[in-house]
Amino acid sequence: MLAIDGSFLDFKQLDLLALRQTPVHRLDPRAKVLTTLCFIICVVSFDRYQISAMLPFLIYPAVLMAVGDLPFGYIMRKIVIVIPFALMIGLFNPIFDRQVLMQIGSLDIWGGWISCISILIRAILTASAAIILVAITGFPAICEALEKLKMPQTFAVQLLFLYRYIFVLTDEGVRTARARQLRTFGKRGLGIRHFGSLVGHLLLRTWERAERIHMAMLARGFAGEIHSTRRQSHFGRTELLFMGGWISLFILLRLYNAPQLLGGLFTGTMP
Amino acid sequence: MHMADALVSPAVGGAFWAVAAGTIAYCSSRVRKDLDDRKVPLMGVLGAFVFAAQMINFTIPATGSSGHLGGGLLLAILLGPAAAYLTIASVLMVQALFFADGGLLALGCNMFNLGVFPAFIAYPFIYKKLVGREPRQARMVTASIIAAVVALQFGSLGVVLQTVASGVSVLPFNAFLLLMQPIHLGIGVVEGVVTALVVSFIYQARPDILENVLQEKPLGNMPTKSLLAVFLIATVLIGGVLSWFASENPDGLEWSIAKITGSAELPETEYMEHTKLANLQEKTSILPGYALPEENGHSQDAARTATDKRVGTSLSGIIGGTLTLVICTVIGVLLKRRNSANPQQAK
Amino acid sequence: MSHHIVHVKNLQHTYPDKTVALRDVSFLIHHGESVGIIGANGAGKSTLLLHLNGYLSATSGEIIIGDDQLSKETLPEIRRTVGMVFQDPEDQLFMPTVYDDVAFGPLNLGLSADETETRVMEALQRVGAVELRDKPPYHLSGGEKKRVAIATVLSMLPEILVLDEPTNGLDPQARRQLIALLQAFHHTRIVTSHDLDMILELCERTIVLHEGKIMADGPTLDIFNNEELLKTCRLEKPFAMQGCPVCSPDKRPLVSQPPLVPPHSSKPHDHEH
Amino acid sequence: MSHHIVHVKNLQHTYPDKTVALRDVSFLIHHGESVGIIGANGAGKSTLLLHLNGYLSATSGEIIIGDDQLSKETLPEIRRTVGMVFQDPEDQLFMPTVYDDVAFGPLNLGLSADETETRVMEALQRVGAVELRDKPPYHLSGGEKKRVAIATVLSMLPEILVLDEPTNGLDPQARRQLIALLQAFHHTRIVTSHDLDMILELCERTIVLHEGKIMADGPTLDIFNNEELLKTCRLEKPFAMQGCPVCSPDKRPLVSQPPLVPPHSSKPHDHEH
Ligand SMILES: Nc1ncnc2c1ncn2[C@@H]1O[C@H](COP(=O)(O)OP(=O)(O)OP(=O)(O)O)[C@@H](O)[C@H]1O
Ligand SMILES: Nc1ncnc2c1ncn2[C@@H]1O[C@H](COP(=O)(O)OP(=O)(O)OP(=O)(O)O)[C@@H](O)[C@H]1O
Ligand SMILES: [Mg+2]
Ligand SMILES: [Mg+2]
Repeated sequence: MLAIDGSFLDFKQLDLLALRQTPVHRLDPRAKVLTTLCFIICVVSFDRYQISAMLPFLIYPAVLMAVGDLPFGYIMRKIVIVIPFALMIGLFNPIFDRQVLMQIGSLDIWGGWISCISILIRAILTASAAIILVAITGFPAICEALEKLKMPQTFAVQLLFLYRYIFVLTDEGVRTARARQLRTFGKRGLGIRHFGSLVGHLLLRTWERAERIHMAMLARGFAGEIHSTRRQSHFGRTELLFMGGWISLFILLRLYNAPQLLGGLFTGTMP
Repeated sequence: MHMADALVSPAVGGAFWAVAAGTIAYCSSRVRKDLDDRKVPLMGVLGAFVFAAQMINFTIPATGSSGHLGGGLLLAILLGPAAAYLTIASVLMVQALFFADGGLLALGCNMFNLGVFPAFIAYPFIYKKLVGREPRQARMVTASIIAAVVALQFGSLGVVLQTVASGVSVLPFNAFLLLMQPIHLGIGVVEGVVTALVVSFIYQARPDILENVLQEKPLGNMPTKSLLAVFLIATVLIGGVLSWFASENPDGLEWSIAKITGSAELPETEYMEHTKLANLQEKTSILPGYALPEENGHSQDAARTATDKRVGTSLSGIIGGTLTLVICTVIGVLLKRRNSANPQQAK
Repeated sequence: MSHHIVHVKNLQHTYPDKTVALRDVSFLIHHGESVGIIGANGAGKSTLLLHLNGYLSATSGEIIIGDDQLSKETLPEIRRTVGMVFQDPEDQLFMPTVYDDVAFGPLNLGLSADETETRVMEALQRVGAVELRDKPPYHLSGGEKKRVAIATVLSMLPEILVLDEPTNGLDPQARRQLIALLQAFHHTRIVTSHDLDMILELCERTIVLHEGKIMADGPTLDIFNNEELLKTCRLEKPFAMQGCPVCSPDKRPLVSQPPLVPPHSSKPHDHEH
Repeated sequence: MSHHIVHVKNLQHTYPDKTVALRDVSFLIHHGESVGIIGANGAGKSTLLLHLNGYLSATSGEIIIGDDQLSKETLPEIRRTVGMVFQDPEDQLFMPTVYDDVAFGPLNLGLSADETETRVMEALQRVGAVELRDKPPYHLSGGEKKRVAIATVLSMLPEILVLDEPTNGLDPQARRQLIALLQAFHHTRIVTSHDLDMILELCERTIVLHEGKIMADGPTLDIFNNEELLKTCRLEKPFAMQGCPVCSPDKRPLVSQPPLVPPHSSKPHDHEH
């Protein structure tokens, strides 16, 4: 699924975005994590024929992208990559659900089409929320937030190590894949037999690296416990305002179909 | 195959979040008790290894398509169940955040499908049993393939049940099952073969790596049993209830979120929304009840009625939706411009 | 046109994350030349090498190898012509045994098992690693790995040999053997390294990269005698040219440390800095 | 007994796969000494270093650091005393930011957040990396990584600094900075490297390992002037002592290649090998 160098670079770039200094970047990560979760829950709680009521939720990614100074094209590209699976399942809807819900002129619109579009919008909204969360918070900060929200420390440490070594190991993987590719002369992929040995080598190197890291940890007095450093993040008034503001907006938008109201006003006042 | 946020309902997503979080807590305490602090970097680095390995594709014989390592079973073989589950869970979390692969709400579902089955079912009950105390290469190969197939069958069954239970997709249970299980049979065999190849490679190069885990006592069979019972019960309950719903509504049509959650939350909000709207429309709209199809409007179902009502307001929905999009974009652009005009904020 | 030239014209490369790694790089290397490419960490050396066999594709500019411009069609031929040895031999050795690894390339070229066997044995002979043929690569020492990595490339009979930091991590004698090995080849050789003494011994010509630009291209000795240039590019003279502490102990570059042991003599060289 | 000595007595180490990596190694290093340990690939250098802070335990023999014999009880204290910098900084920088990484050791020692902060900033200052404090390690350059890796150890205020191939992969200028940094320390320093020029600059005393045995132990210059010894141990003179190819082009050791460019001068040195 991941194309060799591309996804790795992508990864690095997303990580770099988190180093920017904007008002949303500076917020306590807990506020952002909780707001994002709330956003996703509100979005997916719409029933399957809903389209218009979901649209106002776009305001959240739009505002964060703007305030967080995130590159629009890049975020969009990342979202487009993940849509296919949801869409593939969604595309079955028009086949199984042919109930006519709407007519435009003589054209029957089946419920399946509507729910399929609904799935598409959900995918865009939820995926953008997740990616933007990382882009304005950074992975280590997210882990820290989750830890403060009672995630077990073992798991938090696991996430940090995983994250730290993704860069090192994917780099190793890329170089190995590259060395192989240069000697295969345009043949696609490689045979499954060679794959075993190639990945085996990679695994051996990984294992040895883990042994060296452990050595380095012991050399610095590691005794089974990772002590976290003091961090100045605190949950202040700005965070409350951010969370409170967005969450109430989400709830309002969830309860009232804003476009419907807006459109109603519009159709009603335009004779 | 990862379950996606777009297909999951809050109830299903939340339930599996709870299960996954509970399992994480359980496994974390097990790994801590294990007192083998070598595992701290090892788990992390192996998680990263899964990403690295997934970047390397191979050609699946006779098909011409390509695949890559999934890694769940391999991790279980290398680390034992509890550490493997934490590792898989962490991999899924990074995928959800960085690649939006799966999504945050569906994360619990994915941890369940891709973590619990290989670590707590396929590994202890199939792989370990088949390999026995003394690993031998031929046995490890067979055991890996069978274990991987089983893990993936369970996993894809999980995806089917969760999707159908969420009711966002209308794919009928049977059709979905017929679609997913055979595909995952293939994927499972491939995963098994790849795992077997890697495991035999490691067996030749560093047999100690594999023996350590097999000999390992605290993470072996015994303590996982109680946990397994919980999982089995949870699976049977969730699976049973959901598939009952699914077969009850074979075409999945009248089957809405309201029914699954059993709560009045959704219909109520819809009701509020529609009375308000109706009032508004009566006063303002010149197109009341636009385009209401009558031919199958005989359903008594509450959700159905709500649907019909909604349809009546679709024109204003379309207009309002377009306006909303425009407004969101404009706000975004305006904020962005102000932001980039402020030089010390842009880095 | 000339035989097996390497012609790089106005090569630019920008990584997807907008790092500009190469800016307008041009040079022409003739058949049989041995060229060193030097520069600080991050100067763009590895990036440049990866273009030569089409692993990375240029953001702009062109590359001509032999008679072919690098393009999708000529790629397999160019990859056969340009043999690339990576810095870390671990990256390059991924098959279960040394033999399999060296045979991987020829087999992919579609050679028969017999031809492959000949090629493999020849390549292993050239690097002096015949007796390793049945060993798994992970049991080799650093120097052995390096030699086998070179053999994996030689077995494809490349006309141009490209090496990224070949002496890194080798002990002095393994390094010496490697240099002798490389000197014995009559391929075109393009070598990057931070081991400037190796460049001094191996390459008549040196190209200096700095922040993705070519700062100098000429005879190796001229380059290493240009102190100004070296300083701008975060480089130094090769140690062999810095004056030996025995004969000029107080001329050690940049370090203001008293000599540790009474100097044996004190001829005044002038290799300052 | 003396303060912060490192005393290794009859150390033997056999790996589980029966590789005998160290045979009867003994030496005594005094406080403030700077000692180089050199030898071919596989000579046992890294194995030896790993004993000094108790990561590997001796098959036989004993190790005394300061006043304590290395044993299970003294291990924590010894690990604090002996600061170990590994070859690959990637292995050593495992925390999310530079600050966290440098704070890892002090926090493990049980220091308070404030004390840790002071220690961290002091250590970063000494290696000139204060401005990197909030960066994640994977965004650092090679030289920066190395300096931070040293800071992670300095923050524990070790009395003995042990470094395994510190200059590997660095460009000449980064290497130069690192050497200057190490020269400024007044800790005991024990350094292994294949970069013999660095050893020459940094260490008054050198220990030569060969196949797990100590072949020589003495003043660095004496060792590098003993050609016989170097040859047996698969080593070479540092390049700075090999005579510059400009002034003595035909005296290059082991290589029988004609000078590539007319030599500038031709003083007859006699560093033949
Ligand atoms: N995959 C990549 N994505 C983004 N930037 C990269 C990538 N690889 C290298 N770079 C950047 O491109 C520049 C040139 O890198 P390159 O690896 O070519 O340098 P180098 O001269 O080989 O350095 P070294 O001596 O450390 O090997 C550097 O700034 C580096 O950070
Ligand atoms: N984990 C291990 N298991 C078995 N043998 C080992 C292990 N590590 C090292 N050896 C062997 O022990 C010997 C000494 O290795 P060591 O790594 O100490 O050498 P070194 O002097 O550091 O070499 P280099 O210069 O290549 O770093 C070598 O023969 C090596 O193959
Ligand atoms: Mg490079
Ligand atoms: Mg070593």
